[in-house]
Amino acid sequence: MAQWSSLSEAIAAHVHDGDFVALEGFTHLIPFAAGHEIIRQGRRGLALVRMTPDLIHDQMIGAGCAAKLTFSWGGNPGVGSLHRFRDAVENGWPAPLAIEERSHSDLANAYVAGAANLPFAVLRGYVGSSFEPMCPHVRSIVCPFTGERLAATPSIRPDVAIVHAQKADHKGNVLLWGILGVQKEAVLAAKRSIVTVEERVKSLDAPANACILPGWVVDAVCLVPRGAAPSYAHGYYDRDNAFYLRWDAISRERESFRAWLKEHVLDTADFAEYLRVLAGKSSQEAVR
Amino acid sequence: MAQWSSLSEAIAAHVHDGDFVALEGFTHLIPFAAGHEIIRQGRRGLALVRMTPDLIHDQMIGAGCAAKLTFSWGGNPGVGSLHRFRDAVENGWPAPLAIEERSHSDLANAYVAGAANLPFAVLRGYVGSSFEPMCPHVRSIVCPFTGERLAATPSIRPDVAIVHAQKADHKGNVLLWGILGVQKEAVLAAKRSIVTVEERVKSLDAPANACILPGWVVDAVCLVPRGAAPSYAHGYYDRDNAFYLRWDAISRERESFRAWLKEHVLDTADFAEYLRVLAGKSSQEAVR
Amino acid sequence: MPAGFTSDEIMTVSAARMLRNGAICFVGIGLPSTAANLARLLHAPDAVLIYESGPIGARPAVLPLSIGDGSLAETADTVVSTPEIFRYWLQGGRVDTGFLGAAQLDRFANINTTVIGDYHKPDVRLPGAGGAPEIGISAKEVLVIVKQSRRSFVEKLDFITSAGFLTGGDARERAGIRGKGPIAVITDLCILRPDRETRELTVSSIHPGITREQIRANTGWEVRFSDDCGTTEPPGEEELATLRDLLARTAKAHGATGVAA
Amino acid sequence: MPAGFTSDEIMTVSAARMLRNGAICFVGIGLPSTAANLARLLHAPDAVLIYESGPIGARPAVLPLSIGDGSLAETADTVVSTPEIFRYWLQGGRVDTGFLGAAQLDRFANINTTVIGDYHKPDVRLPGAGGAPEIGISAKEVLVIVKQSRRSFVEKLDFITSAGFLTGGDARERAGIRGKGPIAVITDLCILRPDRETRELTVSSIHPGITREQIRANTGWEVRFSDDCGTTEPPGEEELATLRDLLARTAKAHGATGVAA
Repeated sequence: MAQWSSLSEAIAAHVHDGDFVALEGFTHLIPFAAGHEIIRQGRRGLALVRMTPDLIHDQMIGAGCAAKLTFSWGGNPGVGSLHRFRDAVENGWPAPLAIEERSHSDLANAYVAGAANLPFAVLRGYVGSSFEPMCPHVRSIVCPFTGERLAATPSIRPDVAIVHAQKADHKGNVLLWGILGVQKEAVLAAKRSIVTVEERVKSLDAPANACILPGWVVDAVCLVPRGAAPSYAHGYYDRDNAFYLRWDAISRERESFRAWLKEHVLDTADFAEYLRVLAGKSSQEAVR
Repeated sequence: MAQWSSLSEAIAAHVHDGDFVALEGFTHLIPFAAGHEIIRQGRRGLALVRMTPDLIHDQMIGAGCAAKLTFSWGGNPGVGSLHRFRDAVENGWPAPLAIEERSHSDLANAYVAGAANLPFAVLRGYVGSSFEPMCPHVRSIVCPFTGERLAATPSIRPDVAIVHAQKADHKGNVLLWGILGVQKEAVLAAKRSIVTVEERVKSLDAPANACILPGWVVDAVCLVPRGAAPSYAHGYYDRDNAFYLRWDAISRERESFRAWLKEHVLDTADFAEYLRVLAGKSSQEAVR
Repeated sequence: MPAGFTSDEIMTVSAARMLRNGAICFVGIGLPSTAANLARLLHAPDAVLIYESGPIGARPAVLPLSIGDGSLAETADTVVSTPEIFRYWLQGGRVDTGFLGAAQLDRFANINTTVIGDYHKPDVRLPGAGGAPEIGISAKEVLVIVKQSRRSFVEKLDFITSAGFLTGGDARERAGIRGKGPIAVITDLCILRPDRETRELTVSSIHPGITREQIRANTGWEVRFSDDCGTTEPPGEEELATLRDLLARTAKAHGATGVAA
Repeated sequence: MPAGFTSDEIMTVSAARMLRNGAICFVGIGLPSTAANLARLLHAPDAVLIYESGPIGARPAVLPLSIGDGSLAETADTVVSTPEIFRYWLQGGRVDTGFLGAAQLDRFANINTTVIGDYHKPDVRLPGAGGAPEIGISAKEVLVIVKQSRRSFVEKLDFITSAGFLTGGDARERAGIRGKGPIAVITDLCILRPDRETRELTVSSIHPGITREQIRANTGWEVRFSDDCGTTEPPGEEELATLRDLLARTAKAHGATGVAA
C-alpha cells in the first residue's frame, strides 16, 4: 500500500546495502533524484539492473554504490561512452564491477517474466552471436510441440524497483504516459517499489486504458518535481541535452567527477538543492 | 495494409472454408456482424477459436459453419448454457464439433505467444486439474535455471482474426478502448485480419498510449455501425441484455433456432437489414 | 427457515463477510460478484475487485450481468488487457482472495465446471474452465460460493477443473501448488471449512433454521460436522438492506433476470 | 572528393535511398535514424519508423538525440511499451528493414558493439548490444550504416553482438536464422553487398572521388570488388537540401552536437 513520504525516507526504508535494484526509464522519466539519494545515503554493494544505464548509473557506479550491473546498452545517449562505467569495468575503479550483459529484447522479456512470476523468459534471440558461449545466463529451451530451439534467460526479480512518473493521487495511484519503457514491468517484477512523481493530484483523470500503477502495488510515493532531470518528463519539461554533453567532460577524469559529485550530490541536502546548485552553475557559465 | 471495404467483400476475401478463425471480444465489442456474414456466406469446416464463445459462436455452430472450437469458457453470460454448442458437442448436430479446451490464462498466454511469434506459451497453470491427463495440448516444460516444472501450451496462430472496434481513420488505423480483452493479440497473432468499426473518422485523436492497431497490420476495415450488437461498444451503445435472455428460448430447440436464423440472418442482405428485422420484432413484442 | 431472510440471502451475506477490507479479490461472475460487491458496500470499502476481463479496482453501482460490463471499466482504477490480468496480476501473485462459483465440487473442494459424464462423450457439457484453474492455484486463498445439493456436492468429480485439496492431506502442497486453496465453501445451508489434517470439507457453521439432516440430504458424501460447529449469525438489518437495495438497483438497470442474485 | 557534398552526406543519402516507401523500419539511433528520416522526407513518406523505446510510425520534425525523445512519442501513430516493441513488433516478424549502426564489423557483416579485447578483461568496453542481436535475426532484411576505417572494418571480431552471415556461405541459414540479414553496408567511401555465394561483403558501388586504394586502406581484410562495381550516384540537389535542412533544424533544436549527423 503506497505511503506518501520524502524521498530520503523512502530510500532509507526500502534500499539496503547489497540489494538488487532496478532504476528504470527508457530515455524518458529517468529517476535521477532517486539515484542521487542512493549516492547521498552511501549505499554499497548494490546489484543494479537497467536496460539503458546512462548518466545516473555512471554517477552511482563512480560513487562506489555498485558491485554489479545487469544491462543491455550502457552509454551516454547521443554523446558517447560512460566514462565511470568504463573505468569500473576496465580498471576496477572505484570498485570492481561485475556485469551481466543482455540484449534489449532479452532484458525486456526478462522483466515481463518477472512481472508474470515466471522463473525464465523465452525469446527468439542471440542466434549466431557470442552471447551464448560467453554469457552463462543465456541458455536454450526446446518447444515441446514443434521441437524448435529458442533462447531462455532468467527472469528479473529486483528487491526494489524505482521509477519516476508524472502524477499520483492521494492514494498513491500512479499515472505515466508517453514513452513507457519497461517501468510497469519493473515495478511489478520487484518485491518493493518507490515511485517519484512530478505532481500530487486529487484525481488522476486518466484516459481509458492509460498506464496506471495502482497504489497497492507501490510501497512509497515521493513528490519530487523535476525528479527526472536532466532527462525529461512528457508534459512537464524537456530533456537538458546540454547537460548530457557536459557530462562527457565532467566524467572523463576521476578527479573532475569526484569534485562534481561532492559539490552537487554529496554536499547537497536533497534534489531541490541539487537543482539550485546546478542552476547557479549554468547561469555562471552562460555569463562567461 | 488496411483496405476499407464492405463486410461482405472482406469476409469473401479473407475467410475461406476450413480456415482457423478467431473472432474475439471479451463481452465487449463482440464482432456479431462479422459472424453473421460468415453464416450468410455459408462457410464450412471452420476451426473457430475464442476465449469466451457466446451467442455469435452458438449461431455459427448451429448454422453448421464450424468443425472445431478452441475455447476456455462457452456460455451465455449471465444466462446459462449455449444450447447449439451443447447440441453439437453432445449430439453432433448439425455436425460433429471437435473441441480444444483451455483455461482463460492458457488461451490468453497462447495468443500473446502467437503475437510474439513464439511456438508455445509458458504459464503457471493447470496444476492438479484433469487437463494435463485429458487434453493433449497441455504439456510441461522445465525451467533451465531453477528446475521448476511449468505448463506449456501451443501458441494460437489463426489464419484470420476478426474484431470490432470503435473507430478507424482513413488509413485504417484502428482505436479501441474500454474492456480490451485479447483483441490486439488476436490480430497480431493472425496471418490476416478484419476489423469492423462503429465510425470512420478523419483523425483518431487518441490519448497517449491508447490501444491502437496501425492500419498496416490490418487487412480489411469495414464500417458497420452497431456491428457488435447485442453486445456493446463503449461510448456508443449498451448491451442488449434482453436479447441474451431471449436467446435462451430461441436457441433451445433446433427448429426455433433454424427459423430465427433463416429470418434474421440467411434471409437478410446484411447487418443493417438484420437490425431492422430485429427492431421490428422487438417493437411487435413490446406491443403484445 | 426463520422469517426475515432467504437462504440465498444468508449465503450471500455469509460469503461477503469473509472478504476482508483491503483484500485484492479476483471475482467470478454471478454469486461471487454479488458477494464481493456486497462486502465492498458494507465492511470492505477498500477491497480491490479485479475482473478477468481487465478492470482493476471496479466499483460498479449495480451488479454486472457479464464479466465485462461497461460499468466495470468506467468505475475501475485502470483497465488492462485480459492477458495482462492473467499474467501480471493473477499469476503475478498479487491476488489475496479468489472468489469462485462451482457447478460441482467434491469433499476436498476440487471443482468441476467442465463436463458431467465422459469427457469425450459428455452427458452434460458445462461452460468450461474460464479462469478457475489458475485462480485456484495462484490466489493466496480461495472462497467458494455455491448452492448445496446432491447434484453440486458429489462423491466423485468427472473432471477436476480447478484444484482444491486434491486427494486431501498434503496432496495440494505435494503437487507444488503455492496458494492455500479453498479456505471456506459458503452454501445456502451452511459454511464448510477444510479439516486441518484431512482437508475434507467439514461443516463449521449451520445457517439458522437448517438441520443437520437437511445438510446430509443435500451432500453427495457422508458429510462431517466440526466439533465446534455453531450457528451462522443471521444477516443483520444493514446487511439485508444493502443486499436488497443492490439487487433491486441491478434488476432495475438490467431488467430482472434473477441471475445475478 | 568532388565539390558539393561531404562523404558523410553521400553516406547518409545512399543509405536513405535503400529504404523503400512503405517499409516497416526498425531504426537505431544516430546514423540510421538520420538516414531513415531523410528517406521519409524524400521518396518514402509512407515508411513506418519504429523506435525501440516504443513509438510506432514516428515522424519527428527534427532528429531525435536519444532513442526515446518526446518528439518521437508526439508524432507517432501509437506508443507501446518497450517489451511490446520487442515481443509483438520485432520478434513478431513485422519489421521489413532493420537499420543498424556498428562499432566494428567483419567481412561477413557480423557486428560487434560489445567489447574490444578479451570479454572479461576488455581493452575497450563498448555500450553493448541494445536491440542489435534480435534486429539482426528478426528483421526481414538489415541495412548497416557505418564509417569505414581499419578500426571499424576488421579481420576478426572479438565478440559477435549481432549475426551477419557468420562464417559465410549458408552458415546463417544453417544456424536457423529467419531474416535475410545485411543486404547492404553503406559507408562514407562505398556500398558493400554480400557476394551471392560466399556472402563476403564486396564493394558494389564506389562513391564519386573515392579510389579503390582508399577503400583497401580503410578495410581490415583484403576487400573484393564486384565485377559490376560502379560509381555511386552523387546526392541530388533535393536530397542534399533536404538533408542539410534536417540537420540544421536539428542543430537548432538541440544545440549543435554533431552527433545526429
